[in-house]
Amino acid sequence: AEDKVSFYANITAIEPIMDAFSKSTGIKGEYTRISTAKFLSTVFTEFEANKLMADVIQAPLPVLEMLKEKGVIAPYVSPEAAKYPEWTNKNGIQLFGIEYVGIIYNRELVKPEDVPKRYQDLADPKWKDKIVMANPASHATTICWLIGLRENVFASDQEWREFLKGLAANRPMFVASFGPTPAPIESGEKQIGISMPKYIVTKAPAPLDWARVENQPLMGTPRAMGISSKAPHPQAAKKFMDYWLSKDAMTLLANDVGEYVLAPGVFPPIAGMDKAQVIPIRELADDEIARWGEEFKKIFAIR
Amino acid sequence: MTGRHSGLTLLLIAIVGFLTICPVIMLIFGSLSEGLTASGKFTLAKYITAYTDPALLEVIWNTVIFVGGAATTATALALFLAYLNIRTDIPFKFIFGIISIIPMMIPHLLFSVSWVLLLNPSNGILNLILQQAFSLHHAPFNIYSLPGMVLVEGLLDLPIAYLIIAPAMASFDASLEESSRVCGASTAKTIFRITLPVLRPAILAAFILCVIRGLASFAVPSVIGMPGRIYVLATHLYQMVSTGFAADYGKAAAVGMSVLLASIILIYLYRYLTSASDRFVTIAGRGYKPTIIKLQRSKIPLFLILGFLSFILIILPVVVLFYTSLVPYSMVPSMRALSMMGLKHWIEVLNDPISLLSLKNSLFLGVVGATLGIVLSIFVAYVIVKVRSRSAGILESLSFLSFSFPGIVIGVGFMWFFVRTPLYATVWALLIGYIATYLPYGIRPLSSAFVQIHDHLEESSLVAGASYLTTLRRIVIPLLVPGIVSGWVLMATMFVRELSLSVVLSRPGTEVLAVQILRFSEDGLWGKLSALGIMMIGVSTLLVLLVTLIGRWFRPVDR
Amino acid sequence: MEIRITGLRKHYASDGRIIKALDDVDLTIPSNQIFTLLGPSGCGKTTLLRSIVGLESPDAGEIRIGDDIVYSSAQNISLPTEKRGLGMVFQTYAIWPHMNVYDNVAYPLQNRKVPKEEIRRRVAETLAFVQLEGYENRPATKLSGGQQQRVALARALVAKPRVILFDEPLSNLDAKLREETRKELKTFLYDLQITAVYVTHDRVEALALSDTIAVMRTGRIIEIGSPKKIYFDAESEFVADFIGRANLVKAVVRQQLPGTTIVDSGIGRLSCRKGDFPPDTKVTLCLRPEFISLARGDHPGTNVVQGTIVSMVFVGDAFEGEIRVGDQHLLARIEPETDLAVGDEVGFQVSPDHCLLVAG
Amino acid sequence: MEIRITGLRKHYASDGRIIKALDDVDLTIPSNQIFTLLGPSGCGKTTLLRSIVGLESPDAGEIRIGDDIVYSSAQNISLPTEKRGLGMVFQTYAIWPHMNVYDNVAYPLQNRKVPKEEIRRRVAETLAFVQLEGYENRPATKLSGGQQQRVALARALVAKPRVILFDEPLSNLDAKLREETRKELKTFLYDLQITAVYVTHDRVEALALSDTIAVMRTGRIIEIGSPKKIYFDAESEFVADFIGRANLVKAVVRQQLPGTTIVDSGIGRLSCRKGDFPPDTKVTLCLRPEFISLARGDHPGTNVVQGTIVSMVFVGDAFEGEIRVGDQHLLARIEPETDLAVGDEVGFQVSPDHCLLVAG
Ligand SMILES: Nc1ncnc2c1ncn2[C@@H]1O[C@H](COP(=O)(O)OP(=O)(O)OP(=O)(O)O)[C@@H](O)[C@H]1O
Ligand SMILES: Nc1ncnc2c1ncn2[C@@H]1O[C@H](COP(=O)(O)OP(=O)(O)OP(=O)(O)O)[C@@H](O)[C@H]1O
Ligand SMILES: [Fe+3]
Ligand SMILES: [Mg+2]
Ligand SMILES: [Mg+2]
Repeated sequence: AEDKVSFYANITAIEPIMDAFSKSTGIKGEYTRISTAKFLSTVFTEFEANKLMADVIQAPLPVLEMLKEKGVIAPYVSPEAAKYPEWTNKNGIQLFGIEYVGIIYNRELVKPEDVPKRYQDLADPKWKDKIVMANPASHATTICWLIGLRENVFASDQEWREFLKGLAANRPMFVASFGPTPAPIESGEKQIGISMPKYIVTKAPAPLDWARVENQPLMGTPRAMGISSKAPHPQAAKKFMDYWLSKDAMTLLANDVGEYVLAPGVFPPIAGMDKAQVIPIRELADDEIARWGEEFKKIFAIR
Repeated sequence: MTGRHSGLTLLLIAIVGFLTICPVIMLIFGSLSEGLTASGKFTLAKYITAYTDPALLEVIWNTVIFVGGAATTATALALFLAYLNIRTDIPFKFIFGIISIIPMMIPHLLFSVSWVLLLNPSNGILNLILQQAFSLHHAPFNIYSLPGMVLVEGLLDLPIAYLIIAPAMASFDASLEESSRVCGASTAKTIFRITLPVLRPAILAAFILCVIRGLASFAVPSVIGMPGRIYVLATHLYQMVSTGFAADYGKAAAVGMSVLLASIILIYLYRYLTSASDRFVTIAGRGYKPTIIKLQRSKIPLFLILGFLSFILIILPVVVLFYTSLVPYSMVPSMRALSMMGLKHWIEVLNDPISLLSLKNSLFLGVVGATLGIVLSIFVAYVIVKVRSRSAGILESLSFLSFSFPGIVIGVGFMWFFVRTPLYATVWALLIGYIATYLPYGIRPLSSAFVQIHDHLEESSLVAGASYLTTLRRIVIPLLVPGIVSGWVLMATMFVRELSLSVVLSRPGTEVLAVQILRFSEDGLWGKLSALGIMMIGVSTLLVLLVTLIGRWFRPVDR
Repeated sequence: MEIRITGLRKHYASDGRIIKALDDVDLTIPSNQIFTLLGPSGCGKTTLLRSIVGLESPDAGEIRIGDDIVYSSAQNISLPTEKRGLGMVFQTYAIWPHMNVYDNVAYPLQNRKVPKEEIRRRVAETLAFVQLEGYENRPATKLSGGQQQRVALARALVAKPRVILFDEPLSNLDAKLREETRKELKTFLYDLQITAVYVTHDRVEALALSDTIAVMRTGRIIEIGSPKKIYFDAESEFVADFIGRANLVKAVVRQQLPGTTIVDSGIGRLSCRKGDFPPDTKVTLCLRPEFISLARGDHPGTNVVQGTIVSMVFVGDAFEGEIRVGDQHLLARIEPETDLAVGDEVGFQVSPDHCLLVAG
Repeated sequence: MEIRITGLRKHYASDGRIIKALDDVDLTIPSNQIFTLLGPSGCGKTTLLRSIVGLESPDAGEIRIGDDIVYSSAQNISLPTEKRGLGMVFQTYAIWPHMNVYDNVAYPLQNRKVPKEEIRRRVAETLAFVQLEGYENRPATKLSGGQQQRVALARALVAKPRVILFDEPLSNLDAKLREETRKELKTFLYDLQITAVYVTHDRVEALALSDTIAVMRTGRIIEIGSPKKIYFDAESEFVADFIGRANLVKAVVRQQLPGTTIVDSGIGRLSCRKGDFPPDTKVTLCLRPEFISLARGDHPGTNVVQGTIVSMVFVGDAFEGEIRVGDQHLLARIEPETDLAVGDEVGFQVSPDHCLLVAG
């Protein structure tokens, strides 16, 4: 009777994979999209009321860890996981991608010689009033990313803070999340921004490109998935996860959605991305994020 | 007149109370319990952290200006439009009537984005044009400012105000104005000393509804306020819940409680200000003659002003939207943009099964929800206006309860509530949630229409042997048709683009338009977003035209 | 159907003052009569009518219609309006603006589930009665004031209710139509053998139409009686004055003779209709203008009054004359073909029967 | 201020039919007179008044007030209402429900920028005139119908406009107050030396108040004249009938004698007031009830009519009697102290002067 599988996720535009899954297994995949901000409360509420309909759950790693802590996730190691790097398996939670963040710019407005070569270049006064980014006081991924810079890119806290000060002095325009970041760059309202390179794929033929930072990594929060401990269709759930982690599915994800996936040898169709170094950011606890949020609020003079 | 209504009043209190109190109670629980759900251990910590935030003061100040400004803009514009449209012989009334409710049908997010494209200080289209025309160095307008927010939110709330004020305008007894003119007052003076004061209940209702809507609004504060670094309560709440991965809606609900309190105070204020309801009776059934004012010389100038305003404020943003749906990505209009236009986004949307399903669901929810909602509203408005007992006051406050919560929390309240019922994850949960939340959209226009029906018209029906229900059916409702049409239009267009609840309650199979639009926006797909948005406007326009025509068919007062 | 009202009270609070719209009204309205409530504006007539019909809930008292108690504060009874089976014509017409004339009039019958054919017949009949044939399809808002009033009348009559209440139903008809309608109304009501309660402040209407008149003043019924009793035999100055044109002259009782009372008044010593007052009582002499027949010059005999004409207003079937007698002004009816003119010295002899004494 | 109206036309379309509310009205309203428009309900009185005041825009014609053209279709002039400087009392009162009595009355003065103190004084004066002292702070909706009417009256009078227009201003006052107000209104208007246009369908009001009466019928002015001219010397049956109670009897002219016209009528052969009709013309004989003095039994002499009393209605200052003569019914005024009763055989002699002949 397991002709159905329910997939809760915050990753977007995955209809092609759901279709491909149904075609190859005959199981109907139902995709419930929940935005990150409502993810935990929705799943917890349903879980407590015994109404959790999810078989497979996908979310940023920190969210999934919290779910696991509450017993929502049952550990499952897919046979497909063997092909992934070891660090992608976190006790039954499987990482399959990185929500990578980078510097995106409008290639019609930014002259090639002006394209930043290092993150530090964003602090250059020539970008004054030309930058767009998600609000560093509240947008969790952006906060994590800034911390990632501190830990993985800058030599010292001092240098990092200098960079932040320079960035703040350029008066970037803040938007609520990554979603609204590419539009102002495309339209020329702004020229450059901290955004996601995957938009180069999804928004083609928009004149977007990413800044190839030299000897500096691209960073992002890992995307993770697991099986619900109360899955109504446990068998189908496993099949789904196996399929999801397969090279076919991951290729779809990379090609259609521009995702950076961890399946070896699969890259999004973005020039130069196969050469880039993409690393996961250390997981930050919520109170740490909140604390940094407060800190950035001051640095960027948001209020 | 007292005894007979107490039964009805109690029944309505039970129904409305059930609809609106349950989610609010869940939110109160949520704000008082540990963890992310409404069933944790008791704690006051959320209140303490929420209210000791030093930023709160500035946020409140911004909110007051934003909400007050928007409500004033909306009400003033609505009065201007409704007066010309209904009381005068301005040409092309029907079109202006539709135009004034178009913002109701546009997803707020899209409308805000359109304005950003028009008036952003870097390359806003209007700014560029003005810069060129007057060879300015700087962009004359910056949408990312409090006035910008006020303007856009004001326009978005315009239909609410218009639909409440228009029916009142329509049933205004013209001899009240005529006698003022005979007394030597100019048309303008008459408007300010007679027309507006007599219309006070409708004007106040419109203003207060706009205030409450403004408090709950999220699109404008996030799309325009955030880039301008202007925070109001809605964005403050958003920031509060979204910093980190474990969003705590309990804490947001704690702040929401004070919004609720403010709203309830406003409602009581409104009731107090309009307590002598017979002061506003305008249809007496005696020599009642609706009269159209002939504008004569001022006809053309006023028509031009009206046309210009409608064009700049409403049509232009829609045109921008349409344009966005045709170009492959966001770009400033140019010859090149023109050459790249195509129907790609439209074709993609029309081939997307989820978009089509959501279109169907939203249509269903709009039609069925608005119809059920309006039936309930008629009874509630009747009790509120004609009974005016203490329990009627309770009923009125109840009807505003879930409406008064900021959008981003009330949805969670409904989720916490519905998850305890078998309706969870069905389309019925959406239907009930919609009606419960947007009940004031039905009640307001109806009650301002009720106020104007002279008691004698009902009383003579009772004397003629008709029961209350017959009186309601044959006398009251037909006289209410303009109010009913307004209420229905408000509810239906609201339901078609409802987001706050839908985003929490919709599940595979019950997708609705707004949720689909939100998905596109989260992915930054403005083209598809605009295409779907225009389809949504189309659906709403169709509904509005349909019900307006039906309303005309049943028009109460032949003129 | 008899209506019995006991201890009916209704007070309004306005601006901190209490307005006693009904002040312990006791009243029996006899069956199948035309009963008129007459009184000056604001005396509570409408309030009383609305209490009977159930649209106003009084503060205290009891109302019976026939054997049914329709309202009782003691027994906590209050029958809803639509169950009282009454008909009413409102002061504001209350014509439903969304219906045409036919629908307005047919409405009460439709509520009583009368067959369609019958409705058509009776509506036509009633519209003919109020002279509105051919107006069936006119929207109610496209009628002149008087036409609207007639629709309201038709609507109240059409269902032949057991009691019918009128709140100044004729006040907006023109005189000719008013007279005709009044007459036809009277015939109609007699034919129906129906109890009618009629509110008016038009005394001619009250006198011509009523079997019984109750005069109200500031929330109280102060006198009840047949039209003639009220007109000729009023007990109080207020009623005497209100029911018809009256010259009210202060007087003092001088002497009680068999069959007559002698008074000294502002217009001289007069022999009056026997009144039950001891000598020296201050009273008011009430002299109706139609009993003053003026003639030029001096008059011989007793009970004669002499004066000067100070004004004459033509009102069609007569002149309204004003004569000065000492420092009193008297109103007199002067025949239309008179040769009297303003300034003439005139006199009249008045029969003691026409000199009514009321408590002053 | 004289008002001159020429060729004024206003048609309404209703149900596909055209209603000629004003049908080429030519009319001159003399300065400083009380000019009354009298006519049955729906004849267009209100429409004419509203056209003068500027609230209705006619289809064609011209209106001059004094030397100003306020409306002219030919010259495309239409002065807005508020610039015409007129005063008006509406049929529906049009009291502003959101203001109290004082504010309602003070409004016209405030618009004319009268000093505060002066406003206070004149409002108090005017409220006293309409007997509403002490009601200043009452909300306008908490007034009885008559009280509201008086507020409207006060509001129109307070600013002493150059022309004042009344649309049935007294119709909701009780008879006593109506009479008093009518008289005071007359004095007041004379004192002001103001042009007043007065719409009514109450003939007594029209006769008593007016200097000139214009009788309207279906959108046309059919006769203009002084009250006496209209009452005694009407040219048409309609006017004769409308202006007062009248017995209208079909008659045929038999013979023209010097000073009199002999007719054969439904009530016998009568010698009538000289009328300019050739023999054998069908005419209508108009006999007013107050000129019929009934007496019991047979009457000798000429111009005598015999009949039977079929009904007597007491209306206070008289009985309205109905007598049958052949198959005609005649209305007669019967003195209140009469000993006649229903069923009595009666007769009367009528002077030829009181037998008016009008075109039938
Ligand atoms: N709702 C109310 N609140 C306060 N006072 C009221 C109210 N309704 C009526 N009154 C007052 O009660 C009194 C009686 O009013 P009512 O309407 O019965 O008078 P009426 O005799 O019908 O007068 P009219 O002949 O002018 O119609 C009046 O003084 C009136 O002002
Ligand atoms: N807006 C309108 N549309 C159609 N017909 C109308 C309109 N207004 C008035 N009429 C008609 O025009 C005619 C004249 O109306 P008007 O109000 O002038 O009459 P009136 O003489 O004032 O009557 P009343 O004494 O009843 O007030 C009436 O037959 C009326 O039905
Ligand atoms: Fe919104
Ligand atoms: Mg009354
Ligand atoms: Mg009229």
